[in-house]
Amino acid sequence: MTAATLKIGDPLASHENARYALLTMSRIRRLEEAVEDLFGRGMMHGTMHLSIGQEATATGVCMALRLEDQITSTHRGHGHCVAKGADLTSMIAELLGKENGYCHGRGGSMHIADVATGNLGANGIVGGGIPIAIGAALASKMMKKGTVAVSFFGDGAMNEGAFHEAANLAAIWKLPVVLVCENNGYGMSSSTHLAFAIKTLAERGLGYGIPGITVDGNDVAAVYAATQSAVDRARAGDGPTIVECVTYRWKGHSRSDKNLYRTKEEIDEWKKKDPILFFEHVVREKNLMNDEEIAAVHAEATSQVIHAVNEAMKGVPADPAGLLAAVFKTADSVEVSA
Amino acid sequence: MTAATLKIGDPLASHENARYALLTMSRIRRLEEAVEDLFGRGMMHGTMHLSIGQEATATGVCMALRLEDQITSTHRGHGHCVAKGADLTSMIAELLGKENGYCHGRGGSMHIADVATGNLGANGIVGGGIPIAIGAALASKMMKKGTVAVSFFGDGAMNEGAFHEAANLAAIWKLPVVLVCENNGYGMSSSTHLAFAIKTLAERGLGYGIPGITVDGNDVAAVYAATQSAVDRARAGDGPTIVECVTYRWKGHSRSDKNLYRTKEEIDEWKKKDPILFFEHVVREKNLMNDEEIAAVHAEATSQVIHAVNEAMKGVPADPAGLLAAVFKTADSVEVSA
Amino acid sequence: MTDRMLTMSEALREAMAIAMEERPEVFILGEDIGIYGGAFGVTGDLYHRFGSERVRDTPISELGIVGAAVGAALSGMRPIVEIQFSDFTAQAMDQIVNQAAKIHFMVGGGLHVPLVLRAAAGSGTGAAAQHSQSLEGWFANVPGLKVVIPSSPYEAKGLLLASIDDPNPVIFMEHKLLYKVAGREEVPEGAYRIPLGVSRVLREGKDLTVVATGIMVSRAMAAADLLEKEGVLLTIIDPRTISPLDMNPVYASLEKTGRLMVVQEAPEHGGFLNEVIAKVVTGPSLGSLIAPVARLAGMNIPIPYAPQLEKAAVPQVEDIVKKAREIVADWR
Amino acid sequence: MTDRMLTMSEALREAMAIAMEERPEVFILGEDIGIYGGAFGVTGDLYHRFGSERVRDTPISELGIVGAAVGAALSGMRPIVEIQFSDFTAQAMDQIVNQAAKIHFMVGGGLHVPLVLRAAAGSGTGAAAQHSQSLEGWFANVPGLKVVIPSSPYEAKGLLLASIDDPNPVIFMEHKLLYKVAGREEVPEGAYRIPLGVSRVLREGKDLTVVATGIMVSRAMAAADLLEKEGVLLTIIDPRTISPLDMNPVYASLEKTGRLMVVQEAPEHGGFLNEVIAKVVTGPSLGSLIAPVARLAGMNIPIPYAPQLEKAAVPQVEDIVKKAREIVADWR
Ligand SMILES: Cc1ncc(C[n+]2csc(CCOP(=O)(O)OP(=O)(O)O)c2C)c(N)n1
Ligand SMILES: Cc1ncc(C[n+]2csc(CCOP(=O)(O)OP(=O)(O)O)c2C)c(N)n1
Ligand SMILES: [Mg+2]
Ligand SMILES: [Mg+2]
Repeated sequence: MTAATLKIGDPLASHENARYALLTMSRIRRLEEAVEDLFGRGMMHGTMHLSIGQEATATGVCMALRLEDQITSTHRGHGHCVAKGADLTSMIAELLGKENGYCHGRGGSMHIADVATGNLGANGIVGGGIPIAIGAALASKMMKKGTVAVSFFGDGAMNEGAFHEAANLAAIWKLPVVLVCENNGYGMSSSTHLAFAIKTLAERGLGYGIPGITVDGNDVAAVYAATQSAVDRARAGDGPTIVECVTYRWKGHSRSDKNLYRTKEEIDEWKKKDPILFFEHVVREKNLMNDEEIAAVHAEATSQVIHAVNEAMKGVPADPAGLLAAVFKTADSVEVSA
Repeated sequence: MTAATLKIGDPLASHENARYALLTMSRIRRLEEAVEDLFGRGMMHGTMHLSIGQEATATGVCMALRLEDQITSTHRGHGHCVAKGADLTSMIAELLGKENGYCHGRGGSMHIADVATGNLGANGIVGGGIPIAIGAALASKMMKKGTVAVSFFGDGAMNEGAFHEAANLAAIWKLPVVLVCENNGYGMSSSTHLAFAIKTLAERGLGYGIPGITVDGNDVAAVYAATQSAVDRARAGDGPTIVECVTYRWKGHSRSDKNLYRTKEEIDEWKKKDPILFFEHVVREKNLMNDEEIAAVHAEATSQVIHAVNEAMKGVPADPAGLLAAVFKTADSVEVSA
Repeated sequence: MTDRMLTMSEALREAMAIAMEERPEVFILGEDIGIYGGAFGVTGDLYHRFGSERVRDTPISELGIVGAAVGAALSGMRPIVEIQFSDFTAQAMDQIVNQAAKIHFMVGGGLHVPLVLRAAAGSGTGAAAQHSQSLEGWFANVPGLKVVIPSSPYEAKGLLLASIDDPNPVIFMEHKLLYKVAGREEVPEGAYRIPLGVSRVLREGKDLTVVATGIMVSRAMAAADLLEKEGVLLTIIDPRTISPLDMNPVYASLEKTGRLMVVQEAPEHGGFLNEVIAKVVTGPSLGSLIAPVARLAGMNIPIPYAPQLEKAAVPQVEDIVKKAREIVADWR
Repeated sequence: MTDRMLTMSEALREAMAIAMEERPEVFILGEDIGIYGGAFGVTGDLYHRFGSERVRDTPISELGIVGAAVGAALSGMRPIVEIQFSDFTAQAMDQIVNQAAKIHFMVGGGLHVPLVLRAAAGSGTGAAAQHSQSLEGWFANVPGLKVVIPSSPYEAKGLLLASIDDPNPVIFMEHKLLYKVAGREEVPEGAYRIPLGVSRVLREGKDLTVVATGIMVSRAMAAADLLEKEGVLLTIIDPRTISPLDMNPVYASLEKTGRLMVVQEAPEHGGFLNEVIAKVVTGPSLGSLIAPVARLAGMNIPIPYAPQLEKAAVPQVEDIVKKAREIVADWR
């Protein structure tokens, strides 16, 4: 799949859309399973933040976005990246520290960006992407581009000053931005119940005059619908919206997580709400796809990921020789902006 | 007046209280007029941020506080300082850069603190005192002191990340703190109408689960009442409250202000709502004080300020010799904490 | 004096006006830069000339506005952020250091951040410890940032235009005492650029090589005038940009003078000009030294309020004269 | 190996436990320091031993928690703040630099801020540019802060206890590669304090004086082991605290070796160890130098992700060996 094959629209609007939504979620899941495997086999360096269990959020949000719309992403960004249309091989090659990776091995998982698909980058700093997204929206407005910027961030990020200052700027300048909070219940080990004294995180918007909506983040169609109306508002010049997607991460926060802060029961409970299984159920009910088609989609995703891993492995390791020259952009090199 | 003569209670509860409230406001007004005069005569260095027109806020809030309750203050902090019981001579001496100033000439107007009256200090950083206040409240809670901390800050400060992070911590930990926003309509030149997309700044609390109340900041009794109920909540362990005091600064933001961002009419309109004249009117109506008593109070304030200026002038200029030794507290010097 | 003896504020304003006329993607954002004209009057009438979109007043949210500038820069604009006092870069450090400085490198070159952050730095106005710092050293130790310190109106205009052209984030530190004073030379009317990374030799003298930054350049020049009368001749070098840092004129000068003195306002301990010293003594120039290096810097204290304290805290003309005289006399 | 060959995490945890037992006003706050035990496992079981009030989990709000710690410190408590990665001090710079560092001075001495800010620093874990910085230089250039860089479990425990005792704000930079390794010496069981401001000479050799900080101390020691076999003998000095900085052992050693090398992980340009160089060459020690000063530091790049890139970015044992060998061979 390339950026050109991106689909926009309601995941339940057509067979084509449903297939696309399922394929995207499956690609994310398979990719992250592959990452976990590479990590486990000692082939990947650093750490990893997997979004397994949260695939519907990235997918539903990005199905409301055009190619030229921009996103900022997070440390847990593989899903956003894939859903916005990134190339799987370049992603995996990056994780493996290869020259043909998105960042030539300089950034790794937390810094993948993809200019072609409007992805301004994952971010290792919790909340770091939110002001950047509103800046992209400001540029869109000033340049009359008609594009929307979406900032993905976690529940934990909402308590950073960066969220606050960015949210207020977006509100007063009525910027074309959507603030997508992936509320997966925890910021690392810190439960939203302890980190907030409000009922839904969408309520945080009240203090800025930003409307908010809370949706089931494991229901790709619901996520799409909420985002689409927020995107419409944004594009119409009516300013930002908070879209809170309630979801859950199945895996630990990162590789060092011993899951001491939550129970196995809670995890199992959420696994029953698997966004992929749920969507399969819905598309079957609605006669949009049958079992065979569903299986074919998963097979396609699997083979894409296997292919990507194999291709990525063939890349040459990133070369230290180029590092010094990579710090600054030289004035004469061709200007590429997202 | 010394800390020992601080009065707590409703400014309208008794003749004594009314006299105290009026005297405090008058002392603040006279002090700042003196500062402006010293500045104009080139005897004061740096800049100055006058709170003339806002005296009821500082006074009303502090009449709800005990001596051992703490405050953090702002760049526009003379009023808070006086209302919490500071010594006028030490204040003016500080502005004049004298050794007998509160900070021995090291801090100036923006850094006056007064350990004896629980004043943790003015602050040159917009929003800088808010996290400090919630930390003081945390200490109070952990040490079971029973004290409350009040953070004074402006409308402009509410858009700093510092406000946000502090407000949320106060909310989730139910800290004994009162967030007093002096909304004087402008953060320097930036009008609250342009800087916020909400109707009252007290609404900002909604996003944290913090109750808020908006009062006429020029009505010392109203300010007192709102603060007193917030202080009661805080002391009872029910957490923070935002008290928004709507007021106005008559003078420019600082010495360099040309007042281009507001009209003369607007300023004149607000001068009609002079908190001191308004209070005089009320106490007369309520037969708490007569004209003669009122005049006596102002005369007393004037003579206190004149005396303070004269005493301050006698101080020796701060001496550079002590600077290096003043950077760190030495372990063996006596520990003083507020 | 002609009418082109501008103050630094005027020169900076001219540079911004030229850049905004040249390119539609240049815009300014910051607190009170609109009708107010800037805390130090630098933007002045630009709001009236270019409108509220391109001379954009912001709420008091340094982190948010620098972040917004980063996002806008990534998306085709060329923002100039004004931070009222460089001390408030502390509020925005994440966006400056963890985002702007690193994005181009981290993402592998596909994105870049053409952003200029202007900030008023230094002491001397009685604004005390939170409004008077010289923080250039922080930024110089962050790869990915360029750091410019203009020392005169002429330099300010040419360096700012070059900074706006630069496709990378540039921290532009303006000493507040320089804003209102005219320099020693005329400021040409149209556009001119002073390339980043080229030191300037302001004056050549055989006895001592002085490297100074910001306000210390004019103080060193004043000291040199005084010392000249005593027959002590100074070379004065202004690096203009401390990242990148052009050392060649320093090496060349040291071959003649054999004596080095660095002068900065920032606190001595761990201050940036140590880099100049380190470059000299780790390289072949060590051999040219005939005297210990002289270092004159701010005291290791927060900037105090009272005028007599504030003056004592940072090098003054007479301190430069004294130290220079000593080093030349003691090491013949 | 006895059971007192602790890792640095264990040593730090012991220090905090002792301090909390000694004084009720000591408490820890930070992200995920409770049940999770800390991002690097440093607080471990302290939550279970001291409870959720004194080992206080916070939301992700670095500015807020450092500010809260400042306020608590002003009001009679002695907070220890844990910042997961020192890179996130960028979020809290205002409270660290504009508040904590300056309050005691600004207010004229009436208040003080007994606060320890612990943060995991440095590269080597593949965490890339936003999680791997060595930012000690920022804090060293801020008067009012003390800056500690432990290089081993033994040092870590004694220095942390001394830092908690100190009535001033202390920035305590822990290299993350050191957390899980045991040091070369036993860690005594009870309380002991290593005073802030006293450098340690780890080894004496006649050929070259090496000043190294943090992880570079053990790398320099390893290099010294290797070089010893070649007959090149190094003196290794660990300043332990870079503010205050104790130079006496350096001066003394240079009289014997005549050669100086500084080794740091932070980017070379404007890095802190320039201060050591500056102190040497501005003083009488310049005369003892028989060789140009050798400087080994991180490359002037953000820390890259891939292991081969990350290694190349900062000094490794072999780099130290090579540079030391060269300087001794070239300058006899
Ligand atoms: C400013 C900052 N503080 C702390 C961290 C360490 N950290 C990384 S991810 C994370 C939890 C983030 O929680 P949330 O925003 O809910 O995202 P999630 O991990 O749940 O997707 C933390 C504390 C960081 N990277 N940046
Ligand atoms: C972090 C920070 N940003 C900007 C400033 C410059 N500044 C000083 S006071 C002020 C306006 C503050 O407005 P507000 O909080 O409403 O207080 P007021 O002056 O109206 O009392 C500004 C922008 C500062 N001191 N600190
Ligand atoms: Mg989360
Ligand atoms: Mg205001």
